[in-house]
Amino acid sequence: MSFEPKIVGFLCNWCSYTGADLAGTSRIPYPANVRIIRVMCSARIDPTFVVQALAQGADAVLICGCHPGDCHYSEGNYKAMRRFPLLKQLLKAYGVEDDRVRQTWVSASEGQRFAEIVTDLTERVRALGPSRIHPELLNDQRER
Amino acid sequence: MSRSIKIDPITRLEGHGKIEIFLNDDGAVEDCFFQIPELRGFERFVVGRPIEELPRIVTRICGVCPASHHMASAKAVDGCFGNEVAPLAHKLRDMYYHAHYIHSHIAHFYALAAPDFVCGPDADPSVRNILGVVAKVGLEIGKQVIRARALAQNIQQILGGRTTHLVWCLPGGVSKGLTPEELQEIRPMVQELSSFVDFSLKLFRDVVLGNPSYVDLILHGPYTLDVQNMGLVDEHNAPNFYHGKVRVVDFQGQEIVKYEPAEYFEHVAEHVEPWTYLKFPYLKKRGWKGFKEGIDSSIYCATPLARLNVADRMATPRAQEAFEQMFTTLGGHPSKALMASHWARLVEMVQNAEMLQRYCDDPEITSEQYRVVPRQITGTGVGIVEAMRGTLTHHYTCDNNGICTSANLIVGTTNNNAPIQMVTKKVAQTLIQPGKAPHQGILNMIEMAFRAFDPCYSCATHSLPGQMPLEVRVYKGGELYRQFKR
Amino acid sequence: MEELKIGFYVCNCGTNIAHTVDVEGVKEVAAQWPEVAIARSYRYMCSNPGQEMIVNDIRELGLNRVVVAACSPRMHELTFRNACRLGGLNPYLFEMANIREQCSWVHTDKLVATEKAKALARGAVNRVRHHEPLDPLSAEMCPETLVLGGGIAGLTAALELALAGHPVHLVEKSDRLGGNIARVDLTAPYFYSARDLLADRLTRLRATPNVSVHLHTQLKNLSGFIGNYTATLETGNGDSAPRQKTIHIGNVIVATGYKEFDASRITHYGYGKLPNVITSFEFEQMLRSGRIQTQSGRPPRYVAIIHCVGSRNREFHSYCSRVCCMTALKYARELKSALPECYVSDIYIDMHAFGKGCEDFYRKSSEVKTLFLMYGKNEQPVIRKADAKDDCEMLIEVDEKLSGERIEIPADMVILMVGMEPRPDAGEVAHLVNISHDKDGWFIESHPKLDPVATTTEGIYIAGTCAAPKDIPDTVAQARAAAARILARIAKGKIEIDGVFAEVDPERCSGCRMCNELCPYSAIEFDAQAKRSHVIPAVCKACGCCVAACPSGAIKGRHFTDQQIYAQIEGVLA
Amino acid sequence: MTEKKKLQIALYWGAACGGCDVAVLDTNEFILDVAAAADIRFWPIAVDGKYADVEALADGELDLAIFNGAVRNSENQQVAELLRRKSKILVAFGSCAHLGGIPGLANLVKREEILTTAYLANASIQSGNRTIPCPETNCDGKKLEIPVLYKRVYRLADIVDVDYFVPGCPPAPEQVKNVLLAVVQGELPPRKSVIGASDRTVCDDCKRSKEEKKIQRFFRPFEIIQNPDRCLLEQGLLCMGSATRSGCGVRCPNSNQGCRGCYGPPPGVRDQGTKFLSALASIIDSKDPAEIEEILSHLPDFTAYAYRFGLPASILQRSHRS
Repeated sequence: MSFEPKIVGFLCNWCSYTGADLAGTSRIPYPANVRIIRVMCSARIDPTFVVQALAQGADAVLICGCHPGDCHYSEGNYKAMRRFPLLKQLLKAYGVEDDRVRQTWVSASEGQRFAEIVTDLTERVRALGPSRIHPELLNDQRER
Repeated sequence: MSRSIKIDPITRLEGHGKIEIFLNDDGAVEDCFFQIPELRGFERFVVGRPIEELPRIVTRICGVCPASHHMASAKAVDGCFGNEVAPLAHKLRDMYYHAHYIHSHIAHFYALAAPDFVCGPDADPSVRNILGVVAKVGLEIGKQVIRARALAQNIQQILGGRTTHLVWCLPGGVSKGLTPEELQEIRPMVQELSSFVDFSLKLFRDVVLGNPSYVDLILHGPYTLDVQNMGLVDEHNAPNFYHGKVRVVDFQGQEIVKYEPAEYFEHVAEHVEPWTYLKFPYLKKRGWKGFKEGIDSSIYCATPLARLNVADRMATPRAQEAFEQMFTTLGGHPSKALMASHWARLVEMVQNAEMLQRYCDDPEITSEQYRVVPRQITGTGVGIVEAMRGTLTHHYTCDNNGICTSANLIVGTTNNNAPIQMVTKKVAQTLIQPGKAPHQGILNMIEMAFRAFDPCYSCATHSLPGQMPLEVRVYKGGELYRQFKR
Repeated sequence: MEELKIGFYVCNCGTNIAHTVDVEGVKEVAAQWPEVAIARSYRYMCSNPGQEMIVNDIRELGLNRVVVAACSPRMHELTFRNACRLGGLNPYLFEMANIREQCSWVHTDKLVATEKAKALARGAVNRVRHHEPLDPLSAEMCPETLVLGGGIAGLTAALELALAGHPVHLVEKSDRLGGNIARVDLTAPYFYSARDLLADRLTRLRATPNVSVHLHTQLKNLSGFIGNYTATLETGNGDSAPRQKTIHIGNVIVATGYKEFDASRITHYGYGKLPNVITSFEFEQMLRSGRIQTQSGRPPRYVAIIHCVGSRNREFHSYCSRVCCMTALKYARELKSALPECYVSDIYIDMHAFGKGCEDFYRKSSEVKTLFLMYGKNEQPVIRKADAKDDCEMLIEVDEKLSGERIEIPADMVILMVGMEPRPDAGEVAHLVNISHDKDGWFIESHPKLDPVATTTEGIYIAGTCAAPKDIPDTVAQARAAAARILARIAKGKIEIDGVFAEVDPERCSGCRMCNELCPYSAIEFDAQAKRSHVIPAVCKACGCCVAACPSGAIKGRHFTDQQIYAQIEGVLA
Repeated sequence: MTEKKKLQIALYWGAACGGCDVAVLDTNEFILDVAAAADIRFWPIAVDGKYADVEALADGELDLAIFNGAVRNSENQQVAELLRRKSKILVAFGSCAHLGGIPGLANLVKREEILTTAYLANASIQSGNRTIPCPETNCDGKKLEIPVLYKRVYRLADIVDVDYFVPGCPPAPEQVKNVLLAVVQGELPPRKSVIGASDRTVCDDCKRSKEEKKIQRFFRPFEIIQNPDRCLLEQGLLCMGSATRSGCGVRCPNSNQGCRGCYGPPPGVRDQGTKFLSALASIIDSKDPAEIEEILSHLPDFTAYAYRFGLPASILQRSHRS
C-alpha cells in the first residue's frame, strides 16, 4: 500500500479554520491526511510547534492564516509572515525539504481553496516520501 | 608474536593520549606509537559561518589557550578584510596576550614542572603534585601561586571582558577599549606579577640549578632530539608571541627559513598516519622522511625552548639577562635539551611581564581608536601567533559576502606531534631492555618527556594536582604478568 | 493535582457523521485512553437529551474534563460549555473535536475517515488534560463618554447620553457645532428645514448641564480600555498656543462624519473653470440665501443637475453616496417653485429612491416639468461653453440611455451632485482610537449586520457617515443606537472580561521588551521601575502573538498554552 | 566542610576544550577547600586513576561525577555509561555536556566531510595523501585501535540519565563555586534541575537601555561601531540574551558583543533556536514579503547562530532514547 503522509495543519480561528469548515459544509472533498489544530491567530503559531510536529512524526506541516490585511487582529498574520522565511532557512539547514512546510492564506470564504491546498500538499509529500528526520537520529549511536 | 605494552590514558587535548609499546620476543622495544584518538572537525564546520564569527568559535578548540586561537583567528579574519586594523588594537591584543601567557606559564610551571624538581623525580608519587609542592615550599607560596595566576586572569578580564573564550576581537580591531580607570586597576597587578616572575626564576635557580642531579637530568638523559626549531620572531629576531615572521633554525643554529605567515603552506605540510587522529607537520621543502633525527630532518619542535632557540635575543632587558644565563648554563645557544623548556618558560614570562609594564606606560593605550570599520572584503587571510605550546596557524578564505569557504588550522601542539613520537620511543628503548621487565621509573620518565613539551592534550593538567595517570601493562604470550600504575 | 476523569462523547449527528465515521469504533478506542472515565455516543449531542447526558455524567461520575467529538466548535462550543456549566464544571474544562466539517463531510472512505476522527479525538483528549478552569474578570465602568464630532450624529448621541444623566465630552474640530447638516437648506423628502432640526438639538444641548462642548479641539491620544480610557484633548484655534487637557472616560463614540467629493477632480465637468458649474453644497447656499442666479446675476433659464459626481465610478468611488438622488429631486422641486419658467434637466445613472417616502417623492418630482436623462456609468456627460449664437451659457452632451440618442441640452447653470467621501484625517482617527477602516477609508463595524455601531475595540463605537454614506434618519438612528449600547454598559456598572487572555509571569519576565510593540491593541504595558512587562486583560483579545514571540517563555496564553497545543500535536500524531 | 566524610568525586572530559576545567581552576583559593573536602577518584587529565579503577568501584560508590564535554565518539560514550553506573549524582557540566556546545555545530555536516576536509582536502596536507585515520589499523602485524568517531555529536543526556545540568561555556566561576558548595553541603534542588544559573534571561542582568523593538536593518558586528549603552538588538546586532538563561554575568554584551546563548534556553522554553527565531522575526518592521526577505538577507547563517551552543539539543536533533 502506498505511503500516506501525516500532515499537521495549524489554522487561525477566524479565517482559515472557518474556511476549512466551509469546505465541509460545501462538501468539497480533500485527502484525509491533514489533522487540523486550531489557534486564534496565525501569530500564535510558535515555530517551535512546527519543529515539534516534524520531530513527532509529521511528514508535513501546513500553516494557514487570514489574507494579509484581513487579519481579525489587524496584523497577526504579518508576524507569521515575518517568521516563516527564517523558519524555512532553519529547516533547510536541517535538510527538511521545502515542500514539507507550507504557509498560506485562506479566508473564511475560501473552502474550495483550502481543499485544493490540502490536496496539492498531500500529493507533493506523498511524492517526497516519509520525513527522514526521525530514523537518522535513532540509528546513529550504534553506527560503526 | 609481539607483546604490547599499553599506557592509557595519558592525557589529552582532543581525547586521551595513548601509548602502545610493542616488544619483540626477546623483550626489546620493537615499535612505539603515540595516539590521539579524537577529532572535532572545526576545520569543516566553520565553513559556511560568517567569517567574523570565527574568532568566537575557534576558541573552543582549546579552553586552556583560547586566546591563542582567538588572536590567530582574529588576524586571519583581519586578512580577509584587507588587514585594515586600528594600530591601537594590535597593542591591546598583544597586551592581553602577554597576560594570557603569564597565566598559562605559571600554571604549567607550578602544577606540572615543579613537582618533578621541587619534590624530586624519585619522590613518592602521591606527593609529586602541586599540593606536594605547596607542602614543600609552604602554603603561603602556594597561595601566592594561585593569586598570581588569578591576577593574570583578572588583567585579561579587565582588558577583553572575558578570560576563557573571549569575544573581544573584531575585524579591524577589538570590541572594547581600555579606560583610564581600568588601567589604574591593572597597574598594581602588573607590578605584583613581575615581582612574582622574578621570584619564580629565583626559585628555579635555587631548587633546580642548585641540584647537580637535576642539571645532569636536563643536559643529558634521553631528553634530547636532533630536530629543528620553529618560532615567531620580530624584525630583530627577538621572540614575539603575537606578531612577526616564522623563523626555522636547525639544531646547530643555522637559519633554514624565515617566512611571512601568508607563505606558511610553502614551508609546512602535514603528514597523516591511519592510527592517530593527530597530523604530523613537517618542513615541506624537505619532504616527509618519517620519524628521523638528523641535520637534514624535516621534523621540528615548536616549544618554549625552540622559540628561544630561533631567537637571537630577547625583546626586553631583564629577559635578555635571563636568556643569556640560561644558554650559558645549557652550554650554548641553541640547545637540544628538551627539559630546558621549563626554564625557557620562565625566561619568556620575564619578557611578558616587562611588555605588560611597557603597555601600562604607553600614553596611547587608553585612547579610543580601538577599532576601524573595514571597507572591503578581500577574501583570504593567514594568522600566526605563538601559542604557549607552539606556533599556531589559522588560514581562512571567504566569499565576497564574508562567508567562510575554507579553514586550515595547524595547532601548536600538532607541530610537536612527531618529536613526541620520537622521544617517547627513545625513552622506551632506553628503559626497556631485553630480558628485564620495565620498572616503575618508566612511567615518570615518559611523563617527564611529555611535560617538556607541555603538549596541549595535557594543557588541562593545569588543574590540581599535577600528575598524569599512567599505567604499563606488560604481556607475555598475550598473558598479563606484570603491571605498574600510579 | 486531582486525578483526571474525562468524559468523552461522540456525536452521530444523525447520519452526518455516522455515515462516514465508525462512531462506535471511535467511542471504543477512546474508552481505552488513560483517564477517560466514560465514553458515549449519541444521535445528536447538541440536543437537550444529549446535553443532559453530559450534565448528569458530570454530576454522577464526577467528571472534571469533557470532550465532545462532533461538529465544528464554531458551531456548538458554547452549547457544550454551557452544558458543563450546568453540570457544575468550569466551561473551559471542555474541548471539542471537529469530526464533521473537517472529517465526515470532506472524506468518503470510511476507514480513513474513522482513523482521522480517532486522531482528532485523541488530540482533543490530550489537550483537555491540560485545561485549566478560567473565570471572567470584572472592571469598573466610568460613566463619562467622549463624543468625537459635533455633527448631527455627535449632537444626537451626546444629547441621548446626557439626558440619561451621564457626563459627555463633545469634541468638535471646527469653530462651531452642526457639521455638514448646517450647510443644508431643506431636507428630502418632507422639506423639513435642516436649520430647525439643528436649532432644536442645539437649544436642548445648551439646556443639558452635563455636556461639556470643546470647540477647536482634537483628540491627541487615547489609552486604556473599555470603562477606563484616558483621552488627551488639544484645544487651539491657531492664534493662541494649543492647550492640552486629559479626561477620564469609559467609552468613545466616533461621529466624525464625511467630506464632499472635490468636483474639480473630474476635469471635463469644468468645475472651477466654467463659472456656472457649481456643487450641490454651493447650490444649498443659494437656496439658503434665497437668491438663485448665475455669476452674471441673472436667474438661470436652463439648469442641469448631474448625479453621481465622484460616486459609482471606477475612477473615483465605486460606492453610491445614497443621499444625492433625493437631494437632486429636492433641487428640481425647489427650482420649479422659485423659478417656474426655468427648464430643469436631471442627468442621472439610476434613480435611487429607496427608503420611507422617497418613491412618492420621486413620482411627485417627475410630475413637475423636469427632463430626466439617463447616462451610463463611466460615460459621463461632457460640458462645454456655448457659442454666442446659442442663447445659453453652456451645452451638455449626453449619451441618453433610454432613447439611445446623443442629446445636446442647454444650461445656464450646472449643479454637480457631489458624493460623500471619508474625511482626510480618518486614518489618523482610526489609529488614535485603534479601530480599522476599509479600502475606501470608512470605519469598520464589528459586524456589518449584527453589530453595526460597535467596533473590534471594546468601548469604541462609530455612528453616522464616518462609517459609510447615509442619510439623516439613519445617522440619527445610529447615534442613538451607539448611545443606547453605552447606556446599557453604564447601567451594568461593571464590565465583564473574558477569562481567556495572555498573562505575563513576573517571575520569568526579564524586561527584554520584545513583546511591547507587537500587541495590536497596546494591551502590553512596561513597568520601567520593575523592569517587567504586563498584559491588561481587558484590552487583550487573546490572539497569542506575544505568547509565541516571548523569547523567555514568560507569557502564557490562557486556554491556548504551549502545553495544551503540544499535547494536541502529540495526540493527533500518535 | 572538612568535618563531613570526604565526598568521592570523579571528573571527566568528553568532546570538549578544557575550558570547563579552567573554570573550576578559576575559583582560585576555593579549589583548595574542595580538595580538602573531597577525594578526587578519577580525573584523567589531573589525577591518578584510570578506567580500570573506576570499573573496580562498586556501583554508586562515587557521590558525584562531573562530566564536561559532548559525546563525539565511542570512548566518550563508554566513560559516560561507566560514570553513570558508578556515581550517585551525574552532572552535565558546561554547554557541551548540557547542549552539545560549539562542537555540536559539526551536526550541520556529515562525518565523512569532516574527515575529508581534515585529512585530504586542506591546504597543508601532504600532497597525494590518501590516508584517513580509522578505528582499527594493522601496522605490520601490530593492531592499533582508536575510538570510533560518531556520525554526530550528542548531549550527555542523549546517552545516559543525567541528574543535574550546569550551563555555560564555560560556567562562570562564581556559579561553579555555588554548585560545588551546594553539593558539598547537600543542598541540591530536585533532580533534573539546571543549577548554577538563574530562571530569567540575560536581559534581566544586562545594563543596557531597552526600548520597544522594531528592526529595519540587521548589521553584522563588523559593520558598525557598537553603542555600549543601548540594547544590541535595537542596534540591529544579533543578540540572543532574550532567549538565554542568565547566570553568566552578561560576559559577552558587556564586551559589546551579542550573546550567543551558551547558557541555553530559559525554563519552559523547549527549543532555544526556534523561540529566538519567533521573537526576532516578529519585531522585523515590515509587512511586505520582499522587504522582509531583504531585511533578512543581512542576517546570514541564522541557524548556526541560533544553535551556536545547542544544535544537538534542538528539537529536531534530540535523539529519542527509548
